[in-house]
Amino acid sequence: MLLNIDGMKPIYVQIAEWLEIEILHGNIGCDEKVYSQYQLAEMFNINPATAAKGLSLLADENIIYKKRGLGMFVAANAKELILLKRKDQTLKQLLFGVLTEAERLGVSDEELFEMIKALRN
Amino acid sequence: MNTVLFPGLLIVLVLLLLAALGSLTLKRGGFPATNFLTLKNLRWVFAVYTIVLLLSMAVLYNLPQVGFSGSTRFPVASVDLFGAARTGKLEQTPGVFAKGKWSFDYGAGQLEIAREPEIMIWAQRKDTEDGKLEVGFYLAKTSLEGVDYTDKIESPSVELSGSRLTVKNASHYQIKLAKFTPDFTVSQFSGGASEQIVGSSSLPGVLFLRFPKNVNIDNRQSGILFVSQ
Amino acid sequence: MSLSETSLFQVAKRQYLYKFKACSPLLFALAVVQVLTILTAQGGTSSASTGGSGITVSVYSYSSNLVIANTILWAFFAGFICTTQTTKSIDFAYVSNRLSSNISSIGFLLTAGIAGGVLATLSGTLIRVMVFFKLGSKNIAPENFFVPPQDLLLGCLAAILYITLSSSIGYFVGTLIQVSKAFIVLLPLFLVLAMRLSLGTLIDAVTKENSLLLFAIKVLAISVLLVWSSALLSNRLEVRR
Amino acid sequence: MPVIESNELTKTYGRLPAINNLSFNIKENKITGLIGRNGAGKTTLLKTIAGFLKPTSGKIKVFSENPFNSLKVSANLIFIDDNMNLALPSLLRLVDILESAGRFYPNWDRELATRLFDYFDFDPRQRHRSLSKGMRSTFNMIIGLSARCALTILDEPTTGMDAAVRKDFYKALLKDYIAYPRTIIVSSHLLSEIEDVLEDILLLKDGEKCVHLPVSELKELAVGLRGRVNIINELARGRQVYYSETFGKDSIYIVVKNEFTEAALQSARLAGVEITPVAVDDLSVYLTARSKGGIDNVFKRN
Repeated sequence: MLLNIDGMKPIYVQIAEWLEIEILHGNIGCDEKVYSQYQLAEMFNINPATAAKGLSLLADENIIYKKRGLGMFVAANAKELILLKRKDQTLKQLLFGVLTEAERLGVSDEELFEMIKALRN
Repeated sequence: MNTVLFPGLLIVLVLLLLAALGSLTLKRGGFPATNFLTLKNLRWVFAVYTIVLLLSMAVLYNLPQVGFSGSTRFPVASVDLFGAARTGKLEQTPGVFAKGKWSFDYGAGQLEIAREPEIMIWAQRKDTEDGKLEVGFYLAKTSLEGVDYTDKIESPSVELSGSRLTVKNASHYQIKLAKFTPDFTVSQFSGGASEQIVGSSSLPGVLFLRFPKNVNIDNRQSGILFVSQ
Repeated sequence: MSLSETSLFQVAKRQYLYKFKACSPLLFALAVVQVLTILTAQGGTSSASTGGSGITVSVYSYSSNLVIANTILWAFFAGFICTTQTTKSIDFAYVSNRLSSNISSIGFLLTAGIAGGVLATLSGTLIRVMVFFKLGSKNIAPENFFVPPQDLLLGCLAAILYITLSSSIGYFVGTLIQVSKAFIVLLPLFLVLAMRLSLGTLIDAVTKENSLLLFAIKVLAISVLLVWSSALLSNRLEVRR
Repeated sequence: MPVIESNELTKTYGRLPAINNLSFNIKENKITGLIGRNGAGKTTLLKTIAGFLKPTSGKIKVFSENPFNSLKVSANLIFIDDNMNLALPSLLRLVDILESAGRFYPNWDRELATRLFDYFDFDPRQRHRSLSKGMRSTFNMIIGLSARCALTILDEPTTGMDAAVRKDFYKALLKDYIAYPRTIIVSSHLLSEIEDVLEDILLLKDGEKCVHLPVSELKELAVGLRGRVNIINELARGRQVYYSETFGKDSIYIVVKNEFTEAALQSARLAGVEITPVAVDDLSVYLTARSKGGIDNVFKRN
């Protein structure tokens, strides 16, 4: 697995996003143990401190929780939290980009809807 | 070879060698390794050399201790072989011995002596007419640089044919002798002053001829010295 | 990671053993110098001849003096080499400080010096055996031919002491030059000056000492002084690499 | 307790200062990248840490000791650089070198050394001197990793290595670090390569400390703004600009210290400003540049 496809994004953010996708896809279920910072570091060839930062990012958002001496585990409502966050942040940001570009090109909202519909099919 | 120049040259040679080795070793990266100059080979050279020395020590102490050349420390004062010959008292002088003796029957009359130019002959007229020519080759202990080589001196050949006595040198020969001196590391502490080279004859031998009273030898011939009566 | 503890002795010991690999060219040079000297000295170090009435007599005189002298030269060179940046950086490739580097170098030089002294003295036996087989016993003066073992021992001891002295001088000179390159010029000047003054007396005090014990004391005192000063001087030197 | 404490450290060669008044601490078990341009004083600093050089003034402590002449420091430190070949007797074969290095370091991992040695296809009978530059660096790295010293210093470890070996090297470094955490300092001028492996960066400029930060913070230290000159100038007012470059008629790209609020950035975006993160290696170039315009200024003749 290679990271850094989007070189501009900090690696720990990329790690967090990768873990979110793993959780969303159900590769790591609820209350299951998440990869440790060292496993992540080995997997992605990054410094363990960076991996730890990615994990703490998720912990801050309560997507994962810490069990003393055992490691990090996926929260029961992890999927919902991720979906919520993604809708709220990621999707919004992408939309913002789309809207800015649309404005620059003078594309109306109706036209945009049409484009979305066309893509859906 | 000059005795001072030679060690000097050798030391200079070794200095040059060390300097060459040094410049190689001092170069960054150290001693150049080639196919031969490997750690293993260098150690082998050193080990073989050490073993050869140890072996030679073992060999040295197992060499037979006999058959060596004469001693360097014979306690004779310088023998005046010439003086003894001149007075005809060779036989009586201590330290002088005959290396070769010849005796020929010779009646009377003129005796002709044929000799090689470098041979000097002492001649003495006997008091009797015993009809015998007696020739002797006399030596005293002879040494060079303290090494006794008396044993290696060969007698000339003496022959009588008719009225002619022929004296010939032994064919030209060379004597090579070796002596060993203690290393300075030993002599510095062994206290002994370096050995004095003891005196010896300056001549490698004297040929002495005794002839009957009734025999005549041409006394004008050079190289033949007559013992005064 | 927890820190590992080492003692000066341990490090110096490892370095000392390592030196026998890293500095083996010096031991090789010792063997080469001695073999060359033996081969060239094998014809006799001095000779005298006399001729007349058909005979030529030559006497060749043998000893290991030249081998020992050249080994002393080698020792100076070895001491010098041990102080160069090349050798020092070999020490500092791994665990080392200046003291351990000095101790291991001195240990190496002492060991190599002992080997050199013993070999130089033993070279006398090789020369004797070679002459024996070349000339035969009847042409060899028996005196000093069979070296008494105690003389061999005495010779070894004295040679080792001379070699030790020489290598400590080399070590000291090398260290001075490492401290400042100016000594390359200054040292010969000092030497000339010292010759004018009383260096001769000092040399005589060593080379003309007849008691082995006093000789050993003098040589060791001078060597310790030189090596100790070298260690003090080099303790502040930086390692270039 | 920091592994390295440097306090107003200065090292001069003659009159030229190689390190100037440098103060920093390096904590235990971190991989720190020592980054700087050629002549920034990286090697001098590392050699002072290793105890080869003596500080002209100021203090340096490694494992709470002055490293100069400290056996404790030397026993727990390995310094690997490009000149390693000068310190390895050329008489020794590669196996001999590994064998002898192993004797000096108590934590030496013989198995790791052999495995790496075989992986990189070294011939045991080869001499260090006959290796190519890249192979030499690879071999030195084997020593540096296998010694497993509490402080491992790698000065430009990848010189001459090809891309594949470099990748392997960083992987090996990281794996061994994860298995046996220790303090590692890697100096390089190629930050993009080692960035991922690093935890901290110490950036040197002309012998002085430029920044000493975790990589992730350095990544967020600055932001790149591209847009109309007047808008950008307005945004940059009163802020530290690390770099600027003009394009076309009315376009400018600047790298500026990121002290913007999310709202401010949002409104900037609406005003048509393109906002991009700045790659760490670009930023380090800007930070250590002698003039803001870079090489372009040389060719700009008004």
